[in-house]
Amino acid sequence: MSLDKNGIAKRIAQELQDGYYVNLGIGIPTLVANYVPDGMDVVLQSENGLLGIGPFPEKGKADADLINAGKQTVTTIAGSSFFDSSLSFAMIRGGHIDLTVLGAFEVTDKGDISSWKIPGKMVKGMGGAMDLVAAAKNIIVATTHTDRNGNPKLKAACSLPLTGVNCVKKIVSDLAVIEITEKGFKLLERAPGVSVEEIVEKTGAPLVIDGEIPEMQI
Amino acid sequence: MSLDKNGIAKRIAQELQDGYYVNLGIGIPTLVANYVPDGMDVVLQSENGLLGIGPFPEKGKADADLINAGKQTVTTIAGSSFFDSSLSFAMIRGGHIDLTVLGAFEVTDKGDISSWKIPGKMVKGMGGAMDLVAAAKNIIVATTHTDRNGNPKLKAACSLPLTGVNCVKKIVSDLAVIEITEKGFKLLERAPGVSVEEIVEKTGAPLVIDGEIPEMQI
Amino acid sequence: MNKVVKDASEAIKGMESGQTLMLGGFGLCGIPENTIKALVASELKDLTCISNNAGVDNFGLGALLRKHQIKKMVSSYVGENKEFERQMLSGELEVDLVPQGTLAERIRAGGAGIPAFYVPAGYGTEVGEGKESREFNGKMHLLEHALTADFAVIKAWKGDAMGNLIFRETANNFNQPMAMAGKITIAEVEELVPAGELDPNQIHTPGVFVQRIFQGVDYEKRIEFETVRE
Amino acid sequence: MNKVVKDASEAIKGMESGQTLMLGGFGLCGIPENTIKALVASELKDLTCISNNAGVDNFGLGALLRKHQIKKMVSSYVGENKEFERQMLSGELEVDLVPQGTLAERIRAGGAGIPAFYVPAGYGTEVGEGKESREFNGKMHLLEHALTADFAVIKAWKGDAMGNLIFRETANNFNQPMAMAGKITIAEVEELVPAGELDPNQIHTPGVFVQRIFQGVDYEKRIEFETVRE
Repeated sequence: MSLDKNGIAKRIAQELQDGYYVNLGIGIPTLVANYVPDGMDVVLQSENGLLGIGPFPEKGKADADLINAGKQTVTTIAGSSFFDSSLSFAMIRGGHIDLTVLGAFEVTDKGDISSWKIPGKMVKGMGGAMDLVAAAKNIIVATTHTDRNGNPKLKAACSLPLTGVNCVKKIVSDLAVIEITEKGFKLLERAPGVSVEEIVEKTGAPLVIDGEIPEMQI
Repeated sequence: MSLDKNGIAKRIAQELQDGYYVNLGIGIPTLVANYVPDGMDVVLQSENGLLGIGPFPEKGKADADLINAGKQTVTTIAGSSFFDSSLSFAMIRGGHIDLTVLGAFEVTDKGDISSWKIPGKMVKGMGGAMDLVAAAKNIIVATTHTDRNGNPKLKAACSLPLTGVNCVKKIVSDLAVIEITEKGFKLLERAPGVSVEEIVEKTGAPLVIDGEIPEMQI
Repeated sequence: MNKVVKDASEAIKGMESGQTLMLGGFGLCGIPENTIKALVASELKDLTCISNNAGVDNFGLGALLRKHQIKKMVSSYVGENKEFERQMLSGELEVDLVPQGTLAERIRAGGAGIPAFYVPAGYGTEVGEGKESREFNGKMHLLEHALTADFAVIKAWKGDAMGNLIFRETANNFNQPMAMAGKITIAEVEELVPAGELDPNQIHTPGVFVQRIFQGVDYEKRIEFETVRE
Repeated sequence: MNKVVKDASEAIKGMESGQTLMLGGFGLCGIPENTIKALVASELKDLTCISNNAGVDNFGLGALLRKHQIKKMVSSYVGENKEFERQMLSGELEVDLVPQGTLAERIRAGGAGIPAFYVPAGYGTEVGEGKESREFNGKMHLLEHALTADFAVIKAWKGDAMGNLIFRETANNFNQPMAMAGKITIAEVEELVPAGELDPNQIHTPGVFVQRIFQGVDYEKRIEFETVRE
């Protein structure tokens, strides 16, 4: 059975390591914060100028000056800090963030990603996504395996304008965990009950499949 | 009679304008702070990270954390601010400082200046001088007209390594006020009792002399 | 050095149609509400506005857009604004989309006297088209140029008469770099105090960067997405 | 995220001869006294030290120089130090003199992932020899490259267990940019507090830039030129 949004977030949370500074994009990535393993020290960065994002505020306690990059009201953890946008991206561009998780329209087996523009239809802008993918040491894409019409989002080439090239390291979708290697997409895990055949069929580029593919443990 | 150090500083203080942000170099330039006209609002910047230098501290009140760029203990004025070296030079390089006053070994009639190195003899480093002369909107050199051996410090070409080119706008020496124009050195004022002939003789490049040259009023 | 002006309409004196403005804020967080209202009330038009976002339909820069006072926007993210999208797709509005970190750095560079610098963001994408690229440390980078503005319009939490500013929480964002990059920088603050009352160790923006300052009134501080714990 | 180490000798663990260090401070103001002592007590040699100054003869980096642990200095001003001058003129010590603002910016760039940028400082002087130059806005500029270090060693006033730092007065200087540019950044502080005690609005250096932190002891905080009012 394919994973829901929370399932994808849970699986990505397994990629966290103690001491990581992490930037979570809007959408599914934001949910990852809910599944940080107990006792693990992870600090979340928000590119609008906050290190140490806490949970959403209690009802009635939202503060207009305290938002995340998705413009949602948040709180802070002990030891947080605020800073301006240029320092925030100095942090990102300078490689001080250990992991970036973001969504995508398309990802290729070379690690290219498109996520910000559908020509003629939708242009919201790239926000900080281009800076993040160009700089982060480790980039995981959180996405559904196919779009609303059932077309593969994992492909040999992006059809939409690119956000970055050769940057994505791993994809966690509702169906599979896939690593991007020199040989292209490599299937690491499949969602519980999902067959290798289904993943192959719904992936728009060849998959490297080495031996038995385990089910995700979530 | 040629001016002493304080006389030079007093004359330079006449170049200040209300609302100016000013960087004063080590030596004679530092003395300019003592002669800011009453009621005039001038803020002094110190490139080690202070805007709003106050007078020297009272005896026994020196604070090791509070120094100027000459490493002398200072105080602050109301409305001062501290910042790091990169922001300090952002201020300088970005043209936010209205006037820079600094010393020199040599100055040319093209506005070139040497001030930081005597090959084989002395190399203390350029400190912030190269940044200041490359960026400030208005640069005044405070200097004696000749060196210890009586040789002109105002010349057609620097013999020592340069600090900057085409940057000095005005020179206030113990003998004269000289502007650097497209036509070279232009004599504006002479020190009280100093003749035009003496200035011409002690200047190592031609002087433009238009009409009567007034005495400095200090 | 008293830089205090009475209000937003005094603060924008001398602004002219066709000029370039920077406007601080991230979404609706930390936007200069008072000055934006004064701009909307003015006859200024053909403005180029550098701002991370474009407000929402009826608030922030969105209000300027609706009045067609903006000729060109330089931004990184312009969602949350249907009128913006309409003007952009119809070609009424010129739009230059810039990666957010590059935008922030180009603004800081404008204030810091750095005319150009290299960044990796955007290489290989349409952002890199027509730009010089170069390899450093085995990675391709784009040459990006500084941005400055005739006026920077920003919002701080506290400020003093000399223009020193302190920002609060994530309402800092683009306000701090923009303060550096305006030929004239207008700062509106929630609390204006006499010089000497702010701790000099805590100043985010030293007064040298600010030319006009006033205490704003009636801050709405709208929240775009009020999210709360369940 | 606890980054606290016991003391300076624990903080410098893993440092190797031949490595590049950045050391904060301006003159003797804001120098990491404890860590410098630990370096002097160590067997480390052939170090490249990036520091605005080189201390005085018997204090600060001067002590490392006397022990011949430094192979190369990258600085802007090295007066106030006779042994330095002697080693430099005799060729024992390699010296790279960099304009102070360019030095600060190269360090910030190293921390900010900007491999190179243009500045006007040094154009037409020996600093510009062998460097690419280019005209922007009618003025010549030099291309300058980022600096990074194996270890950045800095001193702050207050810090917390997560590495957040607050500097005091002009003791900030190069400490803040250097914090960003070390692969490993060691911060010694006068007062170390638990995470959560510092106001997040007042942090100069967010903890992400700091890998090791400890509370220093026995600060001398020497004054180079004690000047007082007459």
